[in-house]
Amino acid sequence: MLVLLSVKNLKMHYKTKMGYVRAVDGISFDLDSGEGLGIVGESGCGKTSVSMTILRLLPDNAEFKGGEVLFDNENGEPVNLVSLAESEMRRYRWKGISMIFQAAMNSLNPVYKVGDQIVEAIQNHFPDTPTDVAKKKVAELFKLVGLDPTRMEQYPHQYSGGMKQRAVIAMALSCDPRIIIADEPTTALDVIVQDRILREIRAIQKKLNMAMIYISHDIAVIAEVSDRIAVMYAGKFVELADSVTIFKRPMHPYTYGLMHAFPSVTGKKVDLVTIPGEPPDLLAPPRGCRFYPRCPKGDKLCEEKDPEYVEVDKGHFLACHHPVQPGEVVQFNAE
Amino acid sequence: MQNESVVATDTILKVENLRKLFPAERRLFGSVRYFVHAVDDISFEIIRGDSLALVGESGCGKTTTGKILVGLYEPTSGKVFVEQEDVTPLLYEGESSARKYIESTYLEKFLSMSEGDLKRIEGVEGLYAQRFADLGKNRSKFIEEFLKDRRERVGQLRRRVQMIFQDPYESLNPRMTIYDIVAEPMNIHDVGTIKEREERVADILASVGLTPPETFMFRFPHELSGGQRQRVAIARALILNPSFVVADEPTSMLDVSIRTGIMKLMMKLAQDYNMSYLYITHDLAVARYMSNNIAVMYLGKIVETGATEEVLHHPLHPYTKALLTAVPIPDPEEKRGEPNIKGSVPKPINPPKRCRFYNRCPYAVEHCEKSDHPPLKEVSPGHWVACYVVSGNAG
Amino acid sequence: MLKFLSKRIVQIVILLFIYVTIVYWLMEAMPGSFTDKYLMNPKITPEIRQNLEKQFGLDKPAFTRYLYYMKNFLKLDLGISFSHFPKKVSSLIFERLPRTVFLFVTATLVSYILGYNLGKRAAWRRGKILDKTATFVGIVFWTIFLPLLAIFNIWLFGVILKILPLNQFINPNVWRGTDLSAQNVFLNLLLNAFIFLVVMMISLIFAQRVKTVAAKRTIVLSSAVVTLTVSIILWTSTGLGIYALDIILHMVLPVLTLTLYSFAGSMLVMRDTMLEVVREDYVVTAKAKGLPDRVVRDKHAARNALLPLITNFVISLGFTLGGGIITETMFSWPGLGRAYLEALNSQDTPLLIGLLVFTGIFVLLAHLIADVLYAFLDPRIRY
Amino acid sequence: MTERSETIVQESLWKIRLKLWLKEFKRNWALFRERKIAIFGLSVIIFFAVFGIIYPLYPTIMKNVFWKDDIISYETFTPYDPIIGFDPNIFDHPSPPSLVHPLGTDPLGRDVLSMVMYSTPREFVLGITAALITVVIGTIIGASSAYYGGVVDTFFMRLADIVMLFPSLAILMVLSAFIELSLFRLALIIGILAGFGSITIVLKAQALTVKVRPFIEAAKSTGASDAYIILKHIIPNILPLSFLYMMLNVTGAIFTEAVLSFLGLANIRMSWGVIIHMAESSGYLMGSSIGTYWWLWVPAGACITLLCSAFYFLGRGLEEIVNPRLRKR
Repeated sequence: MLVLLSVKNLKMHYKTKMGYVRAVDGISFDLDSGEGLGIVGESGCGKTSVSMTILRLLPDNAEFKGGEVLFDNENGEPVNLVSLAESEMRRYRWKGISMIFQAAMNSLNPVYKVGDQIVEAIQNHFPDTPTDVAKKKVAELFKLVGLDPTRMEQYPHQYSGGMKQRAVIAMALSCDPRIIIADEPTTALDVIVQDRILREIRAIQKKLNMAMIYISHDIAVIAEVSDRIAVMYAGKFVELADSVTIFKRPMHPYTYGLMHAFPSVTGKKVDLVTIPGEPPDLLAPPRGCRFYPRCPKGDKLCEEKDPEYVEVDKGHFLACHHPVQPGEVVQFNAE
Repeated sequence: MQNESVVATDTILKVENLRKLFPAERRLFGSVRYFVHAVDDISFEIIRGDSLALVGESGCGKTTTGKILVGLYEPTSGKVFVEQEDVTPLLYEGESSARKYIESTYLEKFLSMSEGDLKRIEGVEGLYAQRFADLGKNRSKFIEEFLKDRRERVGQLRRRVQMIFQDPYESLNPRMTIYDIVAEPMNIHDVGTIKEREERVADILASVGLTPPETFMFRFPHELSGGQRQRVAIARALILNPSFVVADEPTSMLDVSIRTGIMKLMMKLAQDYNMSYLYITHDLAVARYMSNNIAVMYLGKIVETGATEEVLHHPLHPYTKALLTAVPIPDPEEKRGEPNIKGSVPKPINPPKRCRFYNRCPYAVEHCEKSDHPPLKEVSPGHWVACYVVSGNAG
Repeated sequence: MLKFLSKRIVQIVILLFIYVTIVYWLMEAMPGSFTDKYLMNPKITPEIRQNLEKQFGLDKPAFTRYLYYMKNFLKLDLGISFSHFPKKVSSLIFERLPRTVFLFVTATLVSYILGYNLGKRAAWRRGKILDKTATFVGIVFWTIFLPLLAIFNIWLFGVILKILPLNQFINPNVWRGTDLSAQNVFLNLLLNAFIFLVVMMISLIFAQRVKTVAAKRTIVLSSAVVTLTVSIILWTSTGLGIYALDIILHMVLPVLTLTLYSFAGSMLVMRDTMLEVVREDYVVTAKAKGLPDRVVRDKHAARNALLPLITNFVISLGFTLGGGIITETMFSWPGLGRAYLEALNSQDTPLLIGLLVFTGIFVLLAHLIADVLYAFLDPRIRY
Repeated sequence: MTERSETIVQESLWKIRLKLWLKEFKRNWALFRERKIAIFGLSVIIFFAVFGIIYPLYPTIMKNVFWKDDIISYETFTPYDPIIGFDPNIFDHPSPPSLVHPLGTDPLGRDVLSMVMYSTPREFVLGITAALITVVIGTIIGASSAYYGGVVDTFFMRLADIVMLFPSLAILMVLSAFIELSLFRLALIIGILAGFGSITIVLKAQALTVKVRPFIEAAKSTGASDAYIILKHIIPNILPLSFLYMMLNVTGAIFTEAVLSFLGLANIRMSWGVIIHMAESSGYLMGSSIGTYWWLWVPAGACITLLCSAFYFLGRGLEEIVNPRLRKR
């Protein structure tokens, strides 16, 4: 059976004066239709680069270093997006995989009306669509995301932050994509607006049975919307499992640390974990496990050898030599 | 009388009816047509050793409040007391208005009096009169001395109140070394010799966890990570031993794995240096960890305040409730309800005379629209709410 | 918008008033009182002198004289030129203004179109060969000593290649035997160019509504060709074609020189803004929408980078006099710049003031147009 | 305490600062070196600097190598002196470039190369003085009007508007009628005119972006005075941009001087512009013989162009270091 999107050992590095920044360094995952996958990681861990690599929206200094992105294009034969010609690739953008960008505030062009920008996307992929039909479709999308269709004729600066975010979601839906990548869709918003947007995205996803990839630094946000969660650290996935497992039984010490570093509003007021040190420099990451310098469980093996990313349980992938055992309390001795 | 003595023992900061209006739109000839009511008539106090978290969404006036307290903005009205002293004229008035004040209140009177009369005046005025007489009724000398004295007092005050800023990438001057940044307050207030400054900087850097200090002292901010920069910012705020620090979302720009380290450090320093925080944040969970009192702000007003645990576990104001339900919970199995709130945050430009929360409130009744914004009422000991419906005054 | 405009106009009037005042007193400060010169000019007949004395209050003290001047200025009467006696300064300026404007508008337009296209492409393919050569060549021309470039062009095209006339406004040999005034032909030419511009603008606006790139091109190109053909037919049928051609040929070299000299300015502005715009998220979004590279570049990136360029364009139009002095001198083009130099050499103070004042008005008008254009092009600005 | 402090700061502060400055300089130099255009500009500037400095040696060398046979020249340099030179054999001149006169002679018999060389240091002095004045004025005004805002800001911005209204060349031409435009005076006037003009607006815009950054508020909240903030925080952060504009202004100043001299309006005895002016006034520039006597004006014109573009190139190269928005990712 074909999966919708299959990323295999994807590697993408940025070339700089000091050497290669290994932003995406061997990422693998599958995505089924209708599924919500969350990627969580700290700033600079390469999570945004993953999405940009899949859509091939990279700056000039980015270089592919191997791997495949297999996308099921509905006629039985998956295409490898990495090896497509640029003109071919354009057909898959937005129609196959669309994106909700990190900074929704800035992803609308200030000099065009919002409606026209969405119409442009539709007519680009379906050139035969007359403008009025496309406009009708945009009006429907606006209703779907909870915006007044009359706002189509307005410019982005006349929108509030939450409205812009909704318009961007409507734009992402405009070509009926099979996958939507949402990169920090709510970071700049206040909690109440964030809550509403998250609910809407989730509802639309369920309604249209779309596959989604959520990218965020905030585990709580990811937990609200994803079926499966991947934890990314320094250019690699360290753990991937369904969201309940990740929360109830994290096996990677980093995942464990993240779970326990999060203050809770109403739950028990527990002592928070501090992970010592800083994430590694991706120009020269540690030789062995990339988490080794900060890991309380690290030993000689971790220093020497990078753990392989394997399926340890059904659907539970892990890259760690010394997984956290059930019930174990990991002591991070920070300062 | 009794009340006064209580105040005299522990209040470290007291704010009375603070209000700040920003001009929003001007007419053709400069008169202001609309005002943004950024902070609108708020009062609170902080007892020594305690701290207060100011929570709210962006634009609710929490940062403005913090900036007023360190003298970055001048309040439109209201008073600020630091350790029982009314510092409003010191913090916000320039020297010229102080000079005018002293001239109009004292000098004109003194000049017409004889030396003997001057010596007979009592109280604060008497002290001035004494001084004036001692200076041989020299007007300019007296003013000069007065201003010098005032400058001294302003300096003292500035040293007692410090601020930590949100963005560790922007709040450090990129062209200064860590040493220069941390020592800057000493430099401004001319404290200590260069040698003493070096020692003090090394000490403080060590105590914020930048060890060994000598490896950090002569580096530039861009060579440090976000967490380290925020530590530098904390060191800088603490170098003059303030008794009170305004912390404006110091951890919101940091990653989770680093954030808790900074939070713990700040807690520890508060104990070691015996100081209080006004902790400004949008994150209720962080507020819970950082302070024992909390005040929830909405459109320039405090709508609910009390002990943190009490407010978070028994929220009364509909806005606090909505805010609490909207916080995502890092547990996929726990399903929370939908926040019970309508619409979106309006801009606080010339707000109508009614409850600020009226048009978003699911419980609003007629009384809420007819009357002014509700005053804070104590509904249980130490727990104050500004809501007609909750306090049972909805008419 | 109206409020903004009225505010801006008030500002401009105040600025103009201050400007004229400064210019006037600067001239007053020149050695040899210019009122004396007025009075001692041998060409001026006693009765005119008396008139002038009355009109400009020449026998009054300096400050009163200034008030008189301002009063006359409001009536757009700038006095009588010494060197072109008995022409009025204003009529002299109006005679020469079209020549300078035509020369410079053409050159500026060409150089901005060139700069826009080069800058856009250079930024889009940053660090590539086009970027490097365009920047290098552009800066060399931008900083070249303008007389040198002018001489070089005259030498190359006029002396070596012998395809273009050397300098001057017209070729006397061609015009011998006609009683046509060159000024009239020139004004007709100007009118023609203006009509052409308007037609192009309309067709460009019209082209915005059409979807495909090919259709856009056809509309713009065909309208250009049609207007050009019609105007050529008109010129030849009236028999004025040869004179018009003579004027146009005389314009080629100055325009070429000015274009070469100034295109780098607009190119560098365009390139720099474009480099900033390219990083904006909406450009990445446009690319992610699967739009072709050219559409992303032109419709999304360049459209936003255009805004500062427009302001720059209009304002640089305002500075025609300064640039005109050198070019017009080198090519003996009888425009405002040369008039200024002549006035300076012949100590023709009224003309000098008039020219400076006129430049000021011109620059200020350009600012106003820039503001309006900006508001028109950027929906965020609604003053 | 005291024990540890000795281990912390072993060197005096100024030594540490010097080292830091050197480190910073090296880092920027590494960035700068990648800009080939800037390196080209810098090399041309250095070439001209050397070219100008060795001028005093020029007569000595020429005397001993090429002019041995020419007795008058050998005894004195006078006939070929760039300013007072006059060759009695007037009909030999202007002579095309030869071994004796590498760039030929002018109608009076003066050596063109010596004139060009003699002018070089003057161009430097003029350009740099004018640009320095401009930048000092612009930086101080820009920083203060951004910081204080209000009336101060309005005043200086309106002033800049008015200054920008004046076509600077035209105004200088008028001024030349009643002020003797010697080199320094010219530099002063160019510098001041430019200083109150557009550069204040640019630097003020930059200072405004610095002013809103939180470290200004951080300094203010500890009680720093206005002067302290302007001097210690705002100016250091706009200084790189000021330096950049200085480079670009050198170009403008040299160009303006050249044009004024070319039109014969400046009171400067010798400069590249004057050389071309002399060629023009003696009728060798334009007219029927155009291009024939090229050595009279091409060297000077080329020098003006080269030096102007060299400073401009340098400025552009610096811009990509100073202005992070233009930097490559």
